[in-house]
Amino acid sequence: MIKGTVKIDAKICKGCELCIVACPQNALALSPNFNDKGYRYVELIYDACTGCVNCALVCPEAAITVYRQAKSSKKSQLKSE
Amino acid sequence: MIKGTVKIDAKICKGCELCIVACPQNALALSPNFNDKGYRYVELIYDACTGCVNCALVCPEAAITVYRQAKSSKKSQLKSE
Amino acid sequence: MNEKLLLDDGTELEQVFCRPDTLTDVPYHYCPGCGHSVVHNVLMEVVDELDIQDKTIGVAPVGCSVFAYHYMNIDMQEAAHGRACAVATGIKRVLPDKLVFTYQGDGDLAAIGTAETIHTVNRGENILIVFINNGIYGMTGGQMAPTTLPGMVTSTSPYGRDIHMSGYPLKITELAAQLPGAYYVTRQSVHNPNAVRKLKKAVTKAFEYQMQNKGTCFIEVVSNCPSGWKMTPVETIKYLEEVMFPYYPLGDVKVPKE
Amino acid sequence: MNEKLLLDDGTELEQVFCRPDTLTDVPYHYCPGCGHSVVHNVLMEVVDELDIQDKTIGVAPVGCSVFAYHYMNIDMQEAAHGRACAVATGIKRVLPDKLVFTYQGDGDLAAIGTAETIHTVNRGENILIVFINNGIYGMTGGQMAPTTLPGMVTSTSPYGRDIHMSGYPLKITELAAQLPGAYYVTRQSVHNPNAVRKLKKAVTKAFEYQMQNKGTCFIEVVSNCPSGWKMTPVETIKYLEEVMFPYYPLGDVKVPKE
Amino acid sequence: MEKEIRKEEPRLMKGNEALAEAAIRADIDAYFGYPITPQSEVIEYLMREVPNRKDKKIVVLQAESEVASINMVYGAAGAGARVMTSSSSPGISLMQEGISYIASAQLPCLIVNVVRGGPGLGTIQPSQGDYFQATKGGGHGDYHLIVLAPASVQEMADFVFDAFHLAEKYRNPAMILADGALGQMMEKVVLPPDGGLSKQPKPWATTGKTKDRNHNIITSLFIQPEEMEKVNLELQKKYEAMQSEVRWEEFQTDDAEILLVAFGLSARICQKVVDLGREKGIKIGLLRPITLYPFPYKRIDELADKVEFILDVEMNAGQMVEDVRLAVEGKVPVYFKGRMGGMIATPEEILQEIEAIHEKQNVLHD
Amino acid sequence: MEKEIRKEEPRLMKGNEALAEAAIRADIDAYFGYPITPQSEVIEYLMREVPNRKDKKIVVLQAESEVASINMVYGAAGAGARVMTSSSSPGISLMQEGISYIASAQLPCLIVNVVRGGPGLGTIQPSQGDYFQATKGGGHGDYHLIVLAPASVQEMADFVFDAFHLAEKYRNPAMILADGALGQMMEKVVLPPDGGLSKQPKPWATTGKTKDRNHNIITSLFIQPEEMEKVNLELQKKYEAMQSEVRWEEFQTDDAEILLVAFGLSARICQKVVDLGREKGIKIGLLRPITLYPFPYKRIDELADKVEFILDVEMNAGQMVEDVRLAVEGKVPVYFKGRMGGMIATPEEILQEIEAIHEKQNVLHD
Amino acid sequence: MIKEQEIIIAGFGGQGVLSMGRLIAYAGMIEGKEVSWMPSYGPEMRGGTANCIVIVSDSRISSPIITKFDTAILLNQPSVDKFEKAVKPGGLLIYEQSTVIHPPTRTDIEIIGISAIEEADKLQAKQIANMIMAGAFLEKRPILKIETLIEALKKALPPRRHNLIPLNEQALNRGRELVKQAELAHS
Amino acid sequence: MIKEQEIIIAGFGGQGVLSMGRLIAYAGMIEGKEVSWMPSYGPEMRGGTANCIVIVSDSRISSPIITKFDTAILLNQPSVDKFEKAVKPGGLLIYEQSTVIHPPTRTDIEIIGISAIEEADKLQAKQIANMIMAGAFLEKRPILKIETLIEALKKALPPRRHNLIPLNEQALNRGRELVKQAELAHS
Ligand SMILES: Cc1ncc(C[n+]2csc(CCOP(=O)(O)OP(=O)(O)O)c2C)c(N)n1
Ligand SMILES: Cc1ncc(C[n+]2csc(CCOP(=O)(O)OP(=O)(O)O)c2C)c(N)n1
Ligand code: SF4
Ligand code: SF4
Ligand code: SF4
Ligand code: SF4
Ligand code: SF4
Ligand code: SF4
Ligand SMILES: [Mg+2]
Ligand SMILES: [Mg+2]
Repeated sequence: MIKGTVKIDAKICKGCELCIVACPQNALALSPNFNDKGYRYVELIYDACTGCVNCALVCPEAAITVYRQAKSSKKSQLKSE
Repeated sequence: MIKGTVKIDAKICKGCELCIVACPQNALALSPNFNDKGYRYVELIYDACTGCVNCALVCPEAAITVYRQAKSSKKSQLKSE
Repeated sequence: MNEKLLLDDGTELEQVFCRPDTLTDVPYHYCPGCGHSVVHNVLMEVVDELDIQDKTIGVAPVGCSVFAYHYMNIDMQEAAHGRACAVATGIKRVLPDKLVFTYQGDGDLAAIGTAETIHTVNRGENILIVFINNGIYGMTGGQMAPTTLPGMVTSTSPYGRDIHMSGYPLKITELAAQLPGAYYVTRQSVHNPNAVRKLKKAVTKAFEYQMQNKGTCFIEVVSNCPSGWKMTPVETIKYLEEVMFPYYPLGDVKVPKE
Repeated sequence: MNEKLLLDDGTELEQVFCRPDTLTDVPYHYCPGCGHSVVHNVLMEVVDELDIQDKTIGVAPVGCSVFAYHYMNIDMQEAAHGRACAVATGIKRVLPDKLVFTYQGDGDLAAIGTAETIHTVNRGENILIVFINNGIYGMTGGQMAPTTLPGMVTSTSPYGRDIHMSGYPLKITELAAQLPGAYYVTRQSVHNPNAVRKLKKAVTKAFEYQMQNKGTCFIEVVSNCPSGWKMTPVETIKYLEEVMFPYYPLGDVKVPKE
Repeated sequence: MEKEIRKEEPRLMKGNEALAEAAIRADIDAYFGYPITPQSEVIEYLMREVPNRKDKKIVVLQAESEVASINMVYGAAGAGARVMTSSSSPGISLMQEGISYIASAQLPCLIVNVVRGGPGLGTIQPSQGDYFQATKGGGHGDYHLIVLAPASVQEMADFVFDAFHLAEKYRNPAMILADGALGQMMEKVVLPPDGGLSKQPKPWATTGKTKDRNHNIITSLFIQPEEMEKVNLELQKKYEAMQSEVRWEEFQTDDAEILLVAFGLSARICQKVVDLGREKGIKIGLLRPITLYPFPYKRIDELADKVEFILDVEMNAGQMVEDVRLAVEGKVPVYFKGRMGGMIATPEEILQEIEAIHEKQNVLHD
Repeated sequence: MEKEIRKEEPRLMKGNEALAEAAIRADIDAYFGYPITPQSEVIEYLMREVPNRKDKKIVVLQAESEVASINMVYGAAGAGARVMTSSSSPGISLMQEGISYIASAQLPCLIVNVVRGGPGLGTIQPSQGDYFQATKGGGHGDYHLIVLAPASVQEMADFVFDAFHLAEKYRNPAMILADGALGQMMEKVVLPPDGGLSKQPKPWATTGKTKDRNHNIITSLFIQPEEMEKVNLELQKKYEAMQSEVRWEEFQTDDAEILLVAFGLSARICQKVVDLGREKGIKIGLLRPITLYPFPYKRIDELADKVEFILDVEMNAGQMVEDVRLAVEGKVPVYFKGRMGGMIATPEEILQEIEAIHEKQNVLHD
Repeated sequence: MIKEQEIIIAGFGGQGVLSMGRLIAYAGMIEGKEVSWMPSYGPEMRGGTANCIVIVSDSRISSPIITKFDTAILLNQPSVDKFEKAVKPGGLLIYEQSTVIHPPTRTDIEIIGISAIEEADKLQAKQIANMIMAGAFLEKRPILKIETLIEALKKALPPRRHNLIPLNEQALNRGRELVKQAELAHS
Repeated sequence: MIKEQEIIIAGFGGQGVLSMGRLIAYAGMIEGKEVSWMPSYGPEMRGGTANCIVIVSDSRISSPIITKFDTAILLNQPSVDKFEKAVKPGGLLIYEQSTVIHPPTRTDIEIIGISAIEEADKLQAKQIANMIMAGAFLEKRPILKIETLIEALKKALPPRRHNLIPLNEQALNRGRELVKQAELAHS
């Protein structure tokens, strides 16, 4: 069952790869394709995502929205910590 | 016997009285007279001076020359300390 | 926010993180992987959470983050190079009930702005100073900063910073912490998710202290500059950990005695 | 010098102290009892004794001691308010074999000149900084200085320095001592003969260190301003001892590890 | 602005103090400054007086430098405050970057320069040596301050109101360009009424973004040249509009054959010259520019049609004289008489100069 | 100075780099500066190159600010060094106090302003918006810089020599007033010969008081107004003497009916305008002031006798045009064409302007 | 003979657009032409495009900054977006084809797509894409001899890096070929 | 009636020369005259003389700074040294006699020595010497009524210090007497 997932705004991703190294599940990778800004952008490559938010936290472009199978109705996971 | 004495340049003395309070012998006092600059200046009032240099060290105007019965040929007592 | 996502298999996922509301839609002009953006995100996240958008006034520096006002959806002023603290003082003194912060680079805060920084902290101005130390002048193309490490190559230290010529990197955060006006001084980073979490806590605290009129809060963020350092963003993380943090150790420098 | 005095009774007295040779004949313009003059005397005394008149270049500030160059019979430059350290850096860098010192008041060094002071010390410029802290702006008629004590009345703190408005007095000497570029940092005074003796030793050491290229030497002299403090010179001594020294304790702040 | 009739008793005050008291009455929100002779009485007066005005909330802060002062002014002005600073020549030079920023960001504020003799540390005696800096822009880029030049302690007070009025009307920094004598001297003054300058809303100010508007941004950065040019054109248009605010004063110009042009303290002296000259039968008139920017080019040009020559008198090496020459464009000769470094020409000295020129001119005309 | 024949191979260099290399060859003793676009290449080049010149002893120091830079320059210049700094508009504004001090203390040095669009933080694109600041005195008091305005990378290099030569001859600070395009662009340059600028003794410098002379004092403080006035008169006399150094360049002015006046990059563009105009049969000529201070008033005045009108072209809102009008004093109309904020008028645009004026003038003449 | 070429070269920083421009200017100088090279500078470089304007001319150059170009050599999408409209009618636009997802569309100019990055990868030398583009340009606008460009390269590179020259030459030639192929395809 | 008096008052800081001048100017204002008061300022005050220029006139005052005076009131030696020569021929110089060791010597002006400090000591009020000098001045140059001066004093002093007014009045009168005595002695 899927624990979590991410939506990545490919338009504003700059392909910095910081999310890739931050993801404990190694679930992210650079796409071979380019976006409007000329960058290769990041994609979720398989369903291992746990919704841990790590990638989103380090994403400079604030391009990642994270979803998780969780009760928390908090706006962000951070606050609950 | 006179152990020491001071010469005070009355022309440049500003009568600040700092030498007076610095003198361990209480040998200095303000003159009732005024100098060219309009200040009452300081005088050695009796022969108690030991040539200890204290007055000269604190004199802002560098107005005091000190003499002492001593072997030291050093320019100033300070150095010898 | 609080949006749900319904997957094909029927699983319902809850949104747990998204772009802060108090960011505008303008895409960052920063280089890929630049720490400035992350700090912006964190700041606006906190503004969201404390619900202080209407009370917060930011001061942007001259440096790569000069355009911070394009991204942060709050009232902002752009200060002359190095003068953000003076500008913030001007704002805070006439609007003491607002929350004022400066956002400054190492050239801005620790070189040309040294006097303003020291005196603002010394007066205990009730503001937050956010200090992005990337050890370089990013904006102008990678010159040596007061915080550039010994031996580090920049365009004005092409053979590495020579401490005999330029002295040791200036730890202005430690200086600031010495001043009685400084209430809370901390050194943070954004090089990994936990660091980001900690920074967010620090910023939250700082705003809370400001609401309580405690004096100056000072947050240094040891950050990166992939372009100036001539590294990929991922490489900068290693450099931070191996080279920068030993000189600029992370953690609180001065905490309130409560 | 080495002049003898023959008294009426035949006693021969030796001259043991006189006006330093390296002072000009120009009478000081300072107010009666002002500490500036004493520090001038000490400096020139040391120049005499080390025989460095031809090697020493002084930098005068803007402050009451702006005319220092009239009295000190050495080559001197008058710097803009607060910029003496920058001017001295300019001189020392092009004439590294000369002995360069600045002479600055608390407004000059610790307010407008803060950035120059901090960065000059941080670079470890091989100069001597003489810092006359009289807790007031003497020259301009007695305004509050960064070093004015809490509660002290000045013309811009007519109801006493209010730390909520202006912060605590800035101990810039302690800040300077923190910087690796600072080699020898000490706080002295001239309020009595022994203090003058100690200051003289400190100045001598500082010049000797400079000859050895050790880095920045920094001597604070906690001094008086009878006019600004509205006291007689003798009263200022008591104020120094009772009020100033407790806040600015005398003694070495940083000594070389030899 | 209409001049109201003032009921208050006249007071004997220093120019600097009258200016400071006027600032309180003009309801400034904040003053930021750094001591410097000959204007330190401004901050001293405020520090002393403001705590006694329980009805007012005025921030008075001694900054660590003039650079800090002007940037505090920038911040407070951007936040919507009525704010001012004061200094004297070297301190004003240090403010040039900040002034350029404020002009570019179009923030209203008041900068007072009580000029002393330069260049450099110079002397603390009165001078008019900063005319160029004030009117042509001592900072970088194309901008202008509104510049008012008082000639009495009365005007030191009054012009605070005028300066803020104009500054806020045009969202432009204003400067009062006085000199050490006007700052230090005492003379009679009837102070402007307390609270006599109303405050208009400043919807552009950074007071905290409310839901009903976009976030306000105070900036002088316009990185795209097209955009920067637009800002510049906007500024130029504003300066054009400001021309309508030009102010000057004339004495006995109706029948004048010789025109003196002088501002500030020099104009007071020239008034005496007019009297002395007329006693001798020389028909002298005087035009005193009150606003140095905008400058009364047109009026001087008109008067030039009627006079034999113009003598411009300043306490400097000749600065406003360029504007007088630009006004006149060669119609009549424009001469210059200046003293420098804190020296002030006496009325007799100026009259002599006039007589000498007069003679020379007549020789030429023969 | 006679121009020597240069044997070195031409190089392709940025203006900023050519200037820096020329400084090395002019045997500067020291450079103090702070990075700012568009001139950071000056310090970058020096930092890179100087360590390779083992025969030279040049101090290159990145200061903590422009305020520090200019005061380091003051110190080094006072100590007898050949010293320079460089910056761009906002940084130059911060230097105004220091510049006024240097001018007053009569110290030779070189200040380079690679101008960007102002006011405020503005834009980093090229501009000529700092003409007033450079020529009328952005700092306080009556003083003047020697101001040279290069129009090519070649002159960016050459004028370093000229500037130091003049600065040292007159003990006066000199400024090279370039713009972002001249600093950033590469073009062909034949560098001036290494060591080609000899050093004269500076007996006034603070190098340590030797027994055979009185102590040297570098100061700009002259507290007595009489003394300060004397210093001012001395300065004015020097400025008078400097008038003989005025330099300008003319293109096709012999038979010109329309005169363009432009400096720096604008003059390059106007040269093209002359060509384009003449292709169309419009007899345009161009005068390019090379020294902006001293200014070629006299020559412009002479040319005014021969032309129908003058068009002054600048990358600002109209600054040098005042000097042109002062030169001409109403003899012929003086028009102005300017672009601002980093925008640059094209030759076509300027020609159009000329044609429009021409038409208007003819209507007037009918 | 082409008397003048006003060229814009743009792409990401790191793609060598500035050095390509410099090389062209340098070669022009060697051939005795008037040349100018003007880089973009400042913060617009951050995360955006770097570019330079190169003018090679038989007569004196007035302003190095211009807004319309005879030729645009564009190495990424933002550059295409920005500079397509700046090409003079009848002018030339060469763009890097493998990374640009929205190719230029004007019909009043000549447009050539070159997969320079892909080709450079094939040569196992990423940094050589710019030279492939340069070759393509010179094939279309032979304002300079290839040999002069090589000569310029020799002068520009420190001796220890002269081993790279054959690679650069290869890239130039590859660019020329690619243009020919592209033209063939179109014709 | 005297239409104008241009006065310099000089002495040490602390001798009340500035306030004496201010009082005269204030009184002039009360009497409806034009007045100006201009102090010396700045570093020349350090260890030297403080002074102020007071102009009381029936017509508008041009510059408050002048270099020649109708009257000089000088309270110490440096002031005498500096301002003796600044008195207009025929003018008046009043100096404090008990501390000045080199009295003024000009013969083309009227010179009056007053032992104001000694007299003040006698009145057990050192700080009142300035008022004795002021009294002497007004005796010689009655441009203002003594009553106006007292009125001015009342306005200048805070109410809690109004007890000092009789003392000041006494001092003013003592000054007038001393002048009369001095004149008697000379005649
Ligand atoms: C008075 C002035 N001096 C210099 C500059 C040029 N300048 C712009 S940003 C900057 C430094 C940027 O470095 P930093 O503050 O560390 O910010 P970063 O770009 O690294 O975030 C400099 C020197 C300027 N704009 N104004
Ligand atoms: C740029 C500038 N700002 C202000 C001044 C005025 N000013 C002269 S000296 C001084 C401060 C003097 O105080 P300090 O440095 O403590 O020296 P002190 O007179 O007490 O010895 C000030 C503010 C100035 N000359 N220049
Ligand atoms: S939320 Fe966590 S697991 Fe999911 S992609 Fe991001 S980092 Fe990986
Ligand atoms: S961190 Fe953000 S910008 Fe960077 S690659 Fe991942 S999604 Fe893209
Ligand atoms: S030398 Fe010593 S004893 Fe003699 S007068 Fe001076 S302080 Fe007194
Ligand atoms: S210390 Fe010097 S100046 Fe002061 S009273 Fe004594 S002798 Fe005179
Ligand atoms: S230059 Fe450096 S600091 Fe600036 S945006 Fe790029 S990576 Fe960030
Ligand atoms: S004002 Fe103060 S510091 Fe200045 S000379 Fe007088 S006593 Fe000394
Ligand atoms: Mg940085
Ligand atoms: Mg002080």
